[in-house]
Amino acid sequence: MSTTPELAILNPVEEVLRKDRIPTIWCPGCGIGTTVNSFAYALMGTGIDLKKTAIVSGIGCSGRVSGYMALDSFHTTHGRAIPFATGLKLANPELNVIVYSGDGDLTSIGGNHLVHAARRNMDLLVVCVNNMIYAMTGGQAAATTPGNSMSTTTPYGSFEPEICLPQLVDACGAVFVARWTAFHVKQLERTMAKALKKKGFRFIEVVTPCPTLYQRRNNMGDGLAAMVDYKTRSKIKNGAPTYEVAMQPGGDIIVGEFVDREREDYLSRMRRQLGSHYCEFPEQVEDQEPEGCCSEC
Amino acid sequence: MSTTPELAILNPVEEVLRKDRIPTIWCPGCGIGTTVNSFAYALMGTGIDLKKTAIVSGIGCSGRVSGYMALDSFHTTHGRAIPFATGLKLANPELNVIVYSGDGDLTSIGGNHLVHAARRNMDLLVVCVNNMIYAMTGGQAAATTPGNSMSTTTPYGSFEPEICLPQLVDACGAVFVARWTAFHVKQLERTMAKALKKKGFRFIEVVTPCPTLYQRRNNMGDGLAAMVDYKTRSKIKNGAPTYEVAMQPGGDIIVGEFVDREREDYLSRMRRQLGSHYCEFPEQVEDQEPEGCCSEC
Amino acid sequence: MLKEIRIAGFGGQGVILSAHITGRAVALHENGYATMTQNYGPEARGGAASAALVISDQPVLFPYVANPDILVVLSQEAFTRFTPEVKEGGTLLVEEDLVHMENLPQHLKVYSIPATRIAEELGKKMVLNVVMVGFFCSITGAVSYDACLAAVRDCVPAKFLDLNLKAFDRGFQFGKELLEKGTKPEMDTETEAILESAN
Amino acid sequence: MLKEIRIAGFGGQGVILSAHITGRAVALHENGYATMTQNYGPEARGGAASAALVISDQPVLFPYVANPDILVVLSQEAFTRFTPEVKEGGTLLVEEDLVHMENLPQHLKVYSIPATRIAEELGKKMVLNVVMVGFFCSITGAVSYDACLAAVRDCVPAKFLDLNLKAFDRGFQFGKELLEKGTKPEMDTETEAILESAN
Amino acid sequence: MPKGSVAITAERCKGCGFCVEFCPTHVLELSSAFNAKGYHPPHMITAEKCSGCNLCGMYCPDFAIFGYKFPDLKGGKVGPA
Amino acid sequence: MPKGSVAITAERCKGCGFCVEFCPTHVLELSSAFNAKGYHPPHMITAEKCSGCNLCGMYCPDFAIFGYKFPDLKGGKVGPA
Amino acid sequence: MTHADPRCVLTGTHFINGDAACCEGALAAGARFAAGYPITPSTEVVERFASRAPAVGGIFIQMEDELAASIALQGMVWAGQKSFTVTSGPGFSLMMEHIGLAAMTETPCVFVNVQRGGPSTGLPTLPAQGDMMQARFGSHGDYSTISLVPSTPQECFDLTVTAFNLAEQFRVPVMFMMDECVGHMTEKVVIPEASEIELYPRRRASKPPGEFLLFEPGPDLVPEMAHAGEGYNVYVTGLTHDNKGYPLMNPKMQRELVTRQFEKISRAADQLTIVESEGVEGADVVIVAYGITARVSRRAIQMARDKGLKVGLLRLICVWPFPEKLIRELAPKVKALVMPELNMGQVVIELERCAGGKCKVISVPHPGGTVHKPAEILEAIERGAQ
Amino acid sequence: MTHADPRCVLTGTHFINGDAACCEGALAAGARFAAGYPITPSTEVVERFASRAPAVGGIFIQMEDELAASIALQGMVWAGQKSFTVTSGPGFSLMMEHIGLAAMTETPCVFVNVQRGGPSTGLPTLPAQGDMMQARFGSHGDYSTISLVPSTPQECFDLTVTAFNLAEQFRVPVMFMMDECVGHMTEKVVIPEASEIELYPRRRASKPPGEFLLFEPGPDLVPEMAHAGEGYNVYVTGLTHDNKGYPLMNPKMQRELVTRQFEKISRAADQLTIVESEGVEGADVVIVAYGITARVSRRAIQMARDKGLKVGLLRLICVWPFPEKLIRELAPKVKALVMPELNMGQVVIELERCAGGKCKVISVPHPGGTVHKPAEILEAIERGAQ
Ligand SMILES: Cc1ncc(C[n+]2csc(CCOP(=O)(O)OP(=O)(O)O)c2C)c(N)n1
Ligand SMILES: Cc1ncc(C[n+]2csc(CCOP(=O)(O)OP(=O)(O)O)c2C)c(N)n1
Ligand code: SF4
Ligand code: SF4
Ligand code: SF4
Ligand code: SF4
Ligand code: SF4
Ligand code: SF4
Ligand SMILES: [Mg+2]
Ligand SMILES: [Mg+2]
Repeated sequence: MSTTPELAILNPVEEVLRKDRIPTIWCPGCGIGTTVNSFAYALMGTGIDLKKTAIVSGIGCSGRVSGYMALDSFHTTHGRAIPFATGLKLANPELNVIVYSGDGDLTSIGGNHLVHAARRNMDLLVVCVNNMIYAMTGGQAAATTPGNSMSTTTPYGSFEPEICLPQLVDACGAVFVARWTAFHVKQLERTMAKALKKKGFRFIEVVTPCPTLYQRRNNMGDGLAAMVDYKTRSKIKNGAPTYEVAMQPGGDIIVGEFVDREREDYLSRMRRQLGSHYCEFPEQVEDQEPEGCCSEC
Repeated sequence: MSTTPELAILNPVEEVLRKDRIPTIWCPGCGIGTTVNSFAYALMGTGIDLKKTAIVSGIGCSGRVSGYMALDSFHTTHGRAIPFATGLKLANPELNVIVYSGDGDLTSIGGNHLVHAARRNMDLLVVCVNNMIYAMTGGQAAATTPGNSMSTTTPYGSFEPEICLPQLVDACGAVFVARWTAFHVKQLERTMAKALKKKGFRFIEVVTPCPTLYQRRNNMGDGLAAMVDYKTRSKIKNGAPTYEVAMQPGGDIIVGEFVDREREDYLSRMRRQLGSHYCEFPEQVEDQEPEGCCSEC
Repeated sequence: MLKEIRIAGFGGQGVILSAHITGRAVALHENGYATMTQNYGPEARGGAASAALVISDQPVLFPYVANPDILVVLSQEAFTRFTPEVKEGGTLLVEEDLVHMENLPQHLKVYSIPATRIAEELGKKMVLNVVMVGFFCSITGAVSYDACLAAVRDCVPAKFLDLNLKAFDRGFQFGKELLEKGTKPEMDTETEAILESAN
Repeated sequence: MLKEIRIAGFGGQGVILSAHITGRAVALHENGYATMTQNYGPEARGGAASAALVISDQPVLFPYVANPDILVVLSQEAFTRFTPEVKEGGTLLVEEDLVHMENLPQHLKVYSIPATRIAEELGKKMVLNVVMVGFFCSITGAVSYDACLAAVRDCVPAKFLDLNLKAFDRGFQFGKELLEKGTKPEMDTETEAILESAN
Repeated sequence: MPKGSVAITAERCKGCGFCVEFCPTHVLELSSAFNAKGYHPPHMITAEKCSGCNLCGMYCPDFAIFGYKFPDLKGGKVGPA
Repeated sequence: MPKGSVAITAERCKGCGFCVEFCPTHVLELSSAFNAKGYHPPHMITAEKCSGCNLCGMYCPDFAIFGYKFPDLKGGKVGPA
Repeated sequence: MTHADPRCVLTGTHFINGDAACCEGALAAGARFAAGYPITPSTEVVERFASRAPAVGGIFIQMEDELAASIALQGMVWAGQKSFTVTSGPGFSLMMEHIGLAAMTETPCVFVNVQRGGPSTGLPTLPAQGDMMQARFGSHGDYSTISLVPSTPQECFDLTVTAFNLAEQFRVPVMFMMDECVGHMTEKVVIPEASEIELYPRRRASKPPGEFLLFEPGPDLVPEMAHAGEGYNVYVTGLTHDNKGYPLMNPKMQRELVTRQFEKISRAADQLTIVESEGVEGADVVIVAYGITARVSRRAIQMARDKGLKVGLLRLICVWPFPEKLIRELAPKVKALVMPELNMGQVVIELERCAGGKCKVISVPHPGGTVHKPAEILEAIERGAQ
Repeated sequence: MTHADPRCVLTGTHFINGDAACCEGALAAGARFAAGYPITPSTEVVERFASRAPAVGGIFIQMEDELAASIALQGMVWAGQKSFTVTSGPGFSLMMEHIGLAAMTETPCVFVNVQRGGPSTGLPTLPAQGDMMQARFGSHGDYSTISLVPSTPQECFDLTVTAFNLAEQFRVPVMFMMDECVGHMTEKVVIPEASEIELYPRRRASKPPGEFLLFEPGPDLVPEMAHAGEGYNVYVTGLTHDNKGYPLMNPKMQRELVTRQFEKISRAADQLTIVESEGVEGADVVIVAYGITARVSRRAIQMARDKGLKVGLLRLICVWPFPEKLIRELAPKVKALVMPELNMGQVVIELERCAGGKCKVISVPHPGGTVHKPAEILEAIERGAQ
């Protein structure tokens, strides 16, 4: 019989997972775990130093990802993964810092941090699992929920316009912007690998099924049905202008790598501006009262 | 002698000002008061019902504008003028609601509300006085401060990239987006009048001098010098794509009406979605347990 | 008389609703008191779900159930986790296709029903929870047939009413017959299957 | 001996710095104690600015100044607002071009100086505050010439040092001469101008 | 005979000079006199050139000045339209 | 002789069917048997068709399956490359 | 007092949980507007409101975060409506700045907090009473508000109505401090006829614009209210302000304003002493408790009485302001006051202060996640009885 | 203990204000990273830090708001650095959620709050002490932290160093509660040689990865710390967690975790009883005060002594945890304890509780905007002495 006994050989992804945390809390057919595979292979493929890699999440089903990765894992507060990650990066520039969280977390309550981290071109990779719903709390409509969807807070169908994440982060200055769905496991792996190696603020949106609280409640079947739906609705348009990639309920899902530009990242720009005022700590600084020593000088 | 005794005739703008609040707290040569003139004439010109007009500000020098207008004035908390205004509008759709505040208030701490109000196409007019600095608190760098500027928090010159406000709110779906400077008193009046009459989320950025804490500290002279500088640096480009209007230190200031599109505003969309589920209060509703009466039904 | 009841299974089986219907029957359609609580938790996402129900002729003070008089289990996990907690001489109701009863405490009265299969026969797996309510009603007698029926009517969407009423009755009848021929724990037939697929 | 001092004028006149220099002189260059506080406020935006300085040979407990022994005013507003607060027999130092002294309490010792004009003569209006420090130093004797000079050195940017030292000295000398010929409040010559422009 | 004039509330003025700079016909100048706050308010130097266009008023951040047109001679009433 | 095979950890499986659906050569099928959690894990129905491409592994949200290629006959060691 | 609008009242007998009952209470109280943001275990309140409100011309808006929700609701109030928001621990922490704003601007509104285990994300789905001191002191500066605590789903309905009434009467934000256990507990809830539900109407301006001063204290120190769109040109600011509402930032105005805002509450101490007492007369030990904990204590009291102990229960329904007078009178009459709380000992600080050493004060702390075992409380009763 | 790095210490005699002194204290304590957001009257601290930090390889980042600042600083700490943030009332209210996070994750850091008049925007440029209870109870749920209060610019330096040391020793966020008066008051400040400044070093993991458990309590109940990038695969969450740091959400774990986090502080009650007392022995009346108010009280004490009254001063330097034992011992020995505060009576609640009725406790409240008139305090002393 071709299935092999559990202990004989390990699933390669377990190299970067916290085995003692499996099984995950995720529902059957939840797409989050699928995105984790792409991420795991990207991590292993790029050969970046995993000891120097930290993953930060907010709160949510997607926010649990950090806790399943065998990296330095930070499960912070709802919406605040990015500023926490910013602190990590500034205080230890050697770290590769990845933010992995949900659409509600990163774009609703956390929207301001997304905007300003992109503006600063902070050297972070942000992976946004967009399941178009507030899942962890039981399925409330989010800023990403397609119009006319049923959710616990929109019993008569949602009516708030959705936000187009690639367009938003592009407008704020992100240097790398891409979108895939959980169906695109290989492309997602490649894009993540590419993004992991780039410097500056990088953003990847991954459209992902939440069968329990989104698909089922909208008669869209289970996770598998959603994956098949993504397969059929997706159109790959690398380099598409981000103002043309908004998602329409039932319409095409434009996927691909939209933005890949060069821009000086926060710390480089800081060092350039500070010039000789900035001394790496090991050097000696003279002991004298600086300018602005009192509220008037 | 041609100057007339104070009481003989009134400055027309006083019709919409709280006379008992003048003189303002603003510094000599501060541009905020100049923008208020354009606003005052726009208000009077459009003939909208001033009794049904509310103005909401956050905190800051610009945030004091609400308190000088003879309207319903709300001086809220720092960054939260927009959500307060949202509450006003939803609970009394008859109101014309204007948000008038500063760049730091609306775009830094308040950035998330700006993004989501624009996304919702909430029926608000937002006037952002962009003096490129946190003035009220004594001149710290803001998300709008041009690179290499001196401020109390950037003693060696600022190095954070500036945000391009028209591009941001455009990306979020604002239906009307314009930029003028305090020098463009007439154009600003016309644009404000036009915006006052439009429905949906409207955004006007007004580049304004803060001689005390920005211009002087950057050897750019006083308020007058700044006004003259605006006059020379401004290029009017109505309809310019917002991704082409970012300001460069010392470079052109692209001004004009950039976006003027039609999109269903929040309340209209809500009513359309809710359809018969929404009953204006006067009507009778039957007294029965609704769906979702318990956590499971 | 105060009865502490726990109903447990997976999320999505309608465990909570079955407790809700039962409690509602007691509180609204009989003149008793009922307090229902539920265990939420991230695991509720498709994982374990369980509800506790305290019914009494007095107001209920303590809302939780530590050692139920009656335990209803719809999953293996639930069986393993909650069976040890049942009171000496308590009653255990089991979904027989989903639960394989290993080292069962001898002191328990055990009653099994293929609720899922019955529900599937009725055309909608969803209604297994209402089948369970019927079964509970007849086996325990903790609440009357009529009260339960009324509660079912209250709680299910009109278009599924008949189906649910049928489901309730099937469960009730199954319990009645079982009582007539007397109880006995059954060996789960699918054990091997499980073990096999496990390696 | 404890001396309470207030220095008041517009924002931008360097009022706070002049208090800072004086306090610093006492605390760091003499072995006394000095506590400086300032009134901020939105009005500080180009409007009123004022600093309070308490100097003593004992640690200062109460930081604020309600009724100063010495008041230094560099603006009309400051004059009007603070003069009534000065202690019986207290001292008033005035920027004579900016202040028109109306109904002045008789009990005060008043000394005027055209500090702004002097500063402008020196080539930088900015230094009027240091002129004032010099004037304060010679008139009140509350702090020594050397201590003040040292404090000026501490506080001004190197490239303006000479200018400021000159300014300090001019102020000091002006006070010295004034003391020699004795004090008298002067009538402000620009009153009419003000009144006219006011209608 | 000028087409218009301005009204100045000197005590409100903070001497920013906007009105002077942006008056299209250069009617105004800051006076050497101080107001009570120590600022130099404007006064008219070439009143005859004033069109009453009120640009000075539009620019004045302190509501201290405004221009108004004289009515076309019929009735000397002075005031904004 | 197939080019590869899969390893399945049945207890982790939640029966979502991703692996079955997206296996390019349709090697897998959900078994009728339940695992302890009550899900139907996959099993191979056409093992000979398995290329060891590990697409099933890429899709499996619960890390319950993965594919691996057999080494080119030299040495029967079984395991991922 | 007026009466509830029948169109908003779900008169009848229901089997619903505390969250649902709270929602019905808000509707009965006349709240047709709410702003919120999802968080376990409170979300069911607004989920239900979202389905119920449209039928009565109401709106629920889910804002982008709790900062927005907690001030949008104040905009709704200044537009003339009754409004509320609902949250739990982490969201409540984010609302602190705006609770202060509501207090400072005397905006009548209700903040519902369904308490869960903390600190931080803690135990999102399990009960606690760990936010009680935060409800009183969580915002910066000095302010005085009202906090009510229900102990059954029925009370979640009844006291929500009371919460809105007190908010209107005193022009303060009222904290409605539920907990996960009560919020998720399903029981019979009886909703009376609208005609039996009394409501305290908005204190509208009795003078015309021009004569009316927005913050002029009435005889009970509470000002009347004018809204946007009524022609009053209201001026509302979080700065220290005079009776017109204009900023006036000096110590004298500060004293006048803050003192009045405290006194309007403290003067009403008797009305705001809302408790339920049972067997307190002649008791040796009195359990002082609130919310679900008071209910569980009853079990312990039964056990203690079976052992022949003289035990009473004083259930605090209104915890803030604290019933100081009552406790000062009670303390000398008993051997001990026992306070179980689902926190590490918060309200007991006030209890012990007011007991003033006149009797033992025994705290029975509990970090939450579940309720007390009656035995733990019994043990404390026995210690107290010695 | 180690010593300060001379490169960070501005040894010498300065004439600077409390805000500047606080900044120098942070640098001396080894903090080279800070995240903040401007707010009066605290901004001078970070403005100075922004000019000082680059020279020692440090960074100040002005975040987009206080929510971001209050968690960015925690990222800096988990990257292995010492870090702090600075704010005032409204910003402090926005930081509440993250103070709870820091407590729950045992992140050593310092929150500086330069208190101004409140509530809400209140009196942005004037002093108050109205955030004292908020410093202890402002975040949801149960947690225990430390609050220090300086009363001179010199202490703004000295105690900032202490604040960082206590943060490191106990792995808690420490609240450094200044006020506008002290912050903006300029006086002589002496900064000693680096060699005279003792620092409590980060408690780094003493075991290798694999053996090390991130939240395993040490003998003093405080766990050791490993940081991102050190190969430990740390797992840090605000959820209730086990010794590994893994979420474990049940009442048993909650009790274990929360109780330990309280005990690590309560066990050190003696070390954390940081007060200055003067003339307390044999006094009839003791003024218990903190911060600027204690300083002003000295004036009142002089006046009282001139009148022949026996008055002492107990100045609380560490207000939270409250020096309960000390007060319980002191109360029976005096006629009265008098507590002036620049708030409506906050810390006095604890004072009265601990006095346990053994003496009069007189609160001298003040809504802020300025400091007490010595006469107001004197009057209370005289009442107490009767
Ligand atoms: C301050 C705060 N507000 C609200 C919550 C409740 N909450 C937890 S997760 C979540 C939303 C999760 O949605 P998303 O980020 O899309 O993640 P998902 O669960 O959908 O993967 C919310 C609102 C919280 N924990 N903290
Ligand atoms: C929560 C909070 N944080 C910070 C502040 C302090 N603050 C008041 S105004 C202001 C910024 C004002 O800048 P801007 O919005 O650009 O207005 P400006 O003064 O420049 O016109 C800040 C940071 C505050 N009042 N509240
Ligand atoms: S609720 Fe949705 S997002 Fe969360 S685990 Fe389940 S399927 Fe995934
Ligand atoms: S500080 Fe700047 S913005 Fe503020 S009033 Fe003065 S000039 Fe205007
Ligand atoms: S009204 Fe016009 S012309 Fe006359 S002064 Fe003013 S700007 Fe000049
Ligand atoms: S514009 Fe106004 S404030 Fe400026 S100078 Fe002219 S009158 Fe004075
Ligand atoms: S490894 Fe490839 S071929 Fe083999 S089962 Fe998996 S997906 Fe199919
Ligand atoms: S993808 Fe994984 S979880 Fe889904 S059925 Fe296959 S093995 Fe099971
Ligand atoms: Mg989501
Ligand atoms: Mg600004």
